[in-house]
Amino acid sequence: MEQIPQIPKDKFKLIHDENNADQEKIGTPSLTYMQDVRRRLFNNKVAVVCLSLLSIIVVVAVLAPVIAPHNPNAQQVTMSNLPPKLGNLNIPGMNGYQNMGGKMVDAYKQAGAPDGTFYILGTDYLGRDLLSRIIYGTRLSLVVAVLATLVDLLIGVPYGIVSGWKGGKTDTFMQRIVEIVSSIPNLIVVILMMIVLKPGLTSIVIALAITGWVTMARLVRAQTFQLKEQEYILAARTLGEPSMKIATKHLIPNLSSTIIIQTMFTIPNAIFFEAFLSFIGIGIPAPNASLGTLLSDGQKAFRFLPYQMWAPAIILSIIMIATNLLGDGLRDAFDPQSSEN
Amino acid sequence: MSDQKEVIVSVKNLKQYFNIGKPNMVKAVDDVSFDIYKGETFGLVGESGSGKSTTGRSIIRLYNPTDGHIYFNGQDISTIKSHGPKMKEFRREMQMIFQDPYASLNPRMKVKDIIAEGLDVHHLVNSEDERDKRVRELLDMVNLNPEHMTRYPYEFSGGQRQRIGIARALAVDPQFIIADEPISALDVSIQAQVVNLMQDIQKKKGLTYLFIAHDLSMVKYISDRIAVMYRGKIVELADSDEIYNNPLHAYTKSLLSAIPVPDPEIEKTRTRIDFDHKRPFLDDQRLQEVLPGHFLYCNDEQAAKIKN
Amino acid sequence: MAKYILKRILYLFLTLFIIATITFFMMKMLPGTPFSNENRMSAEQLKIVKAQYGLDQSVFVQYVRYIGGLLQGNLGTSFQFNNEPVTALIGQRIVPSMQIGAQAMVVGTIGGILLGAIAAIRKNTWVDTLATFISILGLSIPSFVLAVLLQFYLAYKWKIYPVALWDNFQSSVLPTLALSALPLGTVARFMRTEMVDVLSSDYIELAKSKGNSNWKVVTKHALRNSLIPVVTIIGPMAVSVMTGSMVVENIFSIPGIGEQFVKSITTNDYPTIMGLTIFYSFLLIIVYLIVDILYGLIDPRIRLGNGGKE
Amino acid sequence: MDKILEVKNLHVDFDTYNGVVHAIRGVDFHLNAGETLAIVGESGSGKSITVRSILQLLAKNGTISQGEVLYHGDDLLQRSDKEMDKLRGNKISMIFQDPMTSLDPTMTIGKQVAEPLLIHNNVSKKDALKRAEEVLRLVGIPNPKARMNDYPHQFSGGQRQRIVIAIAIVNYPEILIADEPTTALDVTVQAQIIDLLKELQQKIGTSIIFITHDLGVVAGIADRVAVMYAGRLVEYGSVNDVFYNPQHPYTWGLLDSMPTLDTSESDRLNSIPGTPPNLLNPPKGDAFAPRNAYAMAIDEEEQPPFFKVSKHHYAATWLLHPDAPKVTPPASILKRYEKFKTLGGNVENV
Repeated sequence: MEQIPQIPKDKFKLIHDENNADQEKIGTPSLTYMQDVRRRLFNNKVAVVCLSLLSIIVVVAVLAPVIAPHNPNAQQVTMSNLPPKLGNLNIPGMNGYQNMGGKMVDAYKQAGAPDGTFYILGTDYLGRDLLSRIIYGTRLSLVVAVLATLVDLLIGVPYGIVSGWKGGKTDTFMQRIVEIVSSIPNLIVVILMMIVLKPGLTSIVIALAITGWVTMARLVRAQTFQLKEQEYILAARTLGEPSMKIATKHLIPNLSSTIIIQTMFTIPNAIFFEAFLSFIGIGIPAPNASLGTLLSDGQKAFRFLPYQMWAPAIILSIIMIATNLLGDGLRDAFDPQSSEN
Repeated sequence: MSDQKEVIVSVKNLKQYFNIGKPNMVKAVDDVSFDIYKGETFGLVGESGSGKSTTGRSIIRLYNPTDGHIYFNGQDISTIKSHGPKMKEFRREMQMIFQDPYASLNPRMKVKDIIAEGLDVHHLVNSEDERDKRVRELLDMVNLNPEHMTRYPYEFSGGQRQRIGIARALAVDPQFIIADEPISALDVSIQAQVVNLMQDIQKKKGLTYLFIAHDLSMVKYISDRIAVMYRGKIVELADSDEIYNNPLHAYTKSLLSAIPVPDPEIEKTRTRIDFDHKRPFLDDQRLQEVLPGHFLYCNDEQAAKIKN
Repeated sequence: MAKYILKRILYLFLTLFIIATITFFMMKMLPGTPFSNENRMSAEQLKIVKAQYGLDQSVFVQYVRYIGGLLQGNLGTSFQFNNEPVTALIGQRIVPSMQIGAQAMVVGTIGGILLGAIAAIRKNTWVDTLATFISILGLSIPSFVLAVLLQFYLAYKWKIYPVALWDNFQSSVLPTLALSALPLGTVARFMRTEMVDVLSSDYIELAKSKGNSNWKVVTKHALRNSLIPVVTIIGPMAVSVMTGSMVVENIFSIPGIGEQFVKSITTNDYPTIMGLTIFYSFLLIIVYLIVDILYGLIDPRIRLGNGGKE
Repeated sequence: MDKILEVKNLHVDFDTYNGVVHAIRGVDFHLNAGETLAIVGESGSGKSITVRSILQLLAKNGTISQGEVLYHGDDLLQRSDKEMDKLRGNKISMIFQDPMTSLDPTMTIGKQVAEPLLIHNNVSKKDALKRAEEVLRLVGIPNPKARMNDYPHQFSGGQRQRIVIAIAIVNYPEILIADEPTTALDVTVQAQIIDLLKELQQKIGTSIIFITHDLGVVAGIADRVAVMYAGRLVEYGSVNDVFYNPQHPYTWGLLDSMPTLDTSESDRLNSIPGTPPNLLNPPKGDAFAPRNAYAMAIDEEEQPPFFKVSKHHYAATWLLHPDAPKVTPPASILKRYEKFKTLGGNVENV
């Protein structure tokens, strides 16, 4: 400290220039909020794996008619309850052999299946190809998920925005309705709908429409309440921006993270619900396949033919786990502080 | 004196209550009257909960006043409908600068769209080129680099964001701007940037400001006249020098005595005056002119005493 | 507080009334009667039976009667199960349902709280990852899949527990496990979020700066503050346990209400469905009410009002 | 004078999503017994992190990468968390910025004030609560006996800060670290709290490290002042040295950008242009150089060392190098120099 360093004299020239444009410069590349979210999401390995798995499942489901090797509803009684067989590759558990009275027997030969016939995931008690049924079942589950999401977006989001934005008496009234709807157990609404209407996709969707939007409406309302006091919304109001414009320009873009994250939790719920209803026998009617009916059928034969339940159970669990984890990943990506501090 | 000046905003017996009829009713602004003259900076100071921000928001009609009138250029704007041509017209004349540089800009919008919001609402530009040109001019006016118009708010510092907020308000060419604690969220070294800019623009455009703040030294510096608010009422109003040199209300005195000054010698001798918050207002008191241009919330007896 | 509780109880009755009304009219919208497919009944017999159940009167009269019955605690009479009153059915079957339901709630809540708290304390370590993974599994594997797997491996293959029997505590273990997975996952995730929030709050920093050990900071300050909001999800949890109990009771052949409900659905036993619906709703609304009151009691900010005294 | 605390060459890094932030880049200072040391700086300058490092209360992603914190000559950074617990709230305690959030909302204030007593002393619960009541009275909570069982939300902001202070002083600490204790408060309440702290210092003889960004507050409370910028100290000295004989252009800028009551509207405020640097990539030379109207070529290349101004007054600016050109500070600073002379000070190096 006491020692004064030796510095060449010319270094002591004053270099300041009056133009301070430099100080206002921004060095970092410009990223939009969404680009930043995407960057964070793709840096999250778990989320990427989940997203890829879900994408594959969605693609397979969409292309079901092309990909499914058999007609999912075609019965072939002679080929009933065949174990999985993956071509002529001799993989244990996937080679068409079955334990019968303590001996491994080639079930395909026993059933008299012509050479070259194989069912990758085996067949059920009516000789229907399980793989094809799972693909179609998944497709149906995804349809339910999409419809449930639409209900969320078309009923829940506008309801929440209107309730939160209007406030006062309108809000009190709208919240009373939400309270009543949410204190009726949604399962009961669904079951009542199932009984009154015929079991099937329509009644599942109507039932979901009656109860499914409530959570979304609540979240959106709470968020809208916060947002509407934000100064940029006040600024828009002082500029004379009409309410509709404020909703589309300011509210919805800033609500998007809440909406997307909530959707990621609506999807597994809807899929679970369909499976549950089909499992107790009031969901999708036979012969159509859904993950729930496959599980229900598989459960009955689980002791002897476990593969009939394992396959749909695994697919269902993967969809559920992947959407849940992706939801978490999205939450972290949208709100980096929540995971950092 | 100020009597010859032209009044731009006149607030008459403004009341702004919340939760009316409920046990948690708040009289945020309770019978407040004052005039703001064209071209001046009118400072409104008070501590948190005094109603100063609410007053500003009522004037710009973010709230519907419970009672009283607000005249802007002689026209009563306290009763015009929230959605109508008159309101739209009014929204061009009066603008606001907000407190929080982080909350006052929509994080999902580009700077140019934020600034151009007013231009779009009032159809002040006819083409994309004209819009960009206007935004460039506005950015230049607030000393920001026009190249940054395609950036997003999070890329800017607090002071820069505050200047973007100013540019947004200026876009519609208002006559009157309410600045609601525009510098209280900024660092000391940045505050001066914003204050200087506001003064430059005022001179250039002949603007009138209502400057709301709790920092008395800055308010004194920037304002021509100051009103001190306490619990929803104006307790004292005078020229800024007069308020500082000759404070009459006990609350004003207490407030002034509490301001710390960056000078150790002054600080050594400063004595704090306590104010009794138990019964601040009495029934026979009202805001009245006790000295030329100096208004005090007091009863007639006190007023007479001071006048003599 | 008393006024608030009174208001809530009033709402409870209003909601129940609405549910009863909706249920009643939905049942009336159904085509035919539960007897129409029983060919052996002659028109005469049918008329007698209908009169017996009051089905020959106008819908409005039936409605008034039904609501009147409800007010006296009469949930109607089953068509199928020996003409027993629904209340009697519930009485016979409530014990096993309540037992596994309560056990699952307790296991799920306590397990979830511990799991969530540990994850939050060891945030961003492998412990957190593991705990998060367990809670995601709990959320993602449907209770009926879990029930089948537990039954197959723990009972059928390894013979640790009875397969499908209902006599002692042993037999309630597997259904409890299957049912508690979902509440466990839900509570653990909620608890983790709350606790992470609390742990980064200023008062935790102050508690640490007082010289509290990390353990004491957690037990004396963080835990209590994160537990208060967890109370709010007990309601929705009760719903999920109830939903799950229907299939779980079926799989394990437990003579409970859930099993009865499913049976009634498959046999179109409308009065029983109606009665059980109202019973379930009543239970849930009571749970919601208790949770709300509890929340007000344990959080001083609500109990004592929110206004700061100047 | 006794140095009871000495911080040497402190470096603190934070691991963030965007990379490592070098928040503290070599800070040295000491605290004498019985004095009040004020650390001033803008948000992000690292003042809060500096004092949190003393008690090792950093966020999880923060690490002290270098340095020593000597408490009576004993390096605290070598101590385990358990050993630190014995010191925290006992010998060294802290007051936090936001009274609205720093009290546990679900615990009565009596218990919260008694807590440090129970942790560090072998006292009964009853005695601790009795003592807590006395301390609450000492900090000016009216009717403390009745209010011991109240919860934080039942108190106003000013009262809550008094309670936070009561918690901090209940064990008569040797060192009290006050981290912006008045920033969240109204100006009249701020004045009361500052008076309270001064009074308590007299009564219990504690040494105070006071962090703030408000130079007015500093002028009223500090014996010595350290000015911080971008993770380093730029100037330190007695309160008179820093206020009347400032040497660093940043200190000039800070003092010059504040209006005083005798600044009239015709005097233009002098603002410091630009914004503080991003500490993800700290500049090579003087961090203030880009905003400095008096910057020299050397400032962009090398960090200035501390130059001695007078016995206890140092400033880190190349302007104090004997070879540097003589520059004229802003007018308001020159006025301060005048005052320094009348106070008997000696203006050197200008």
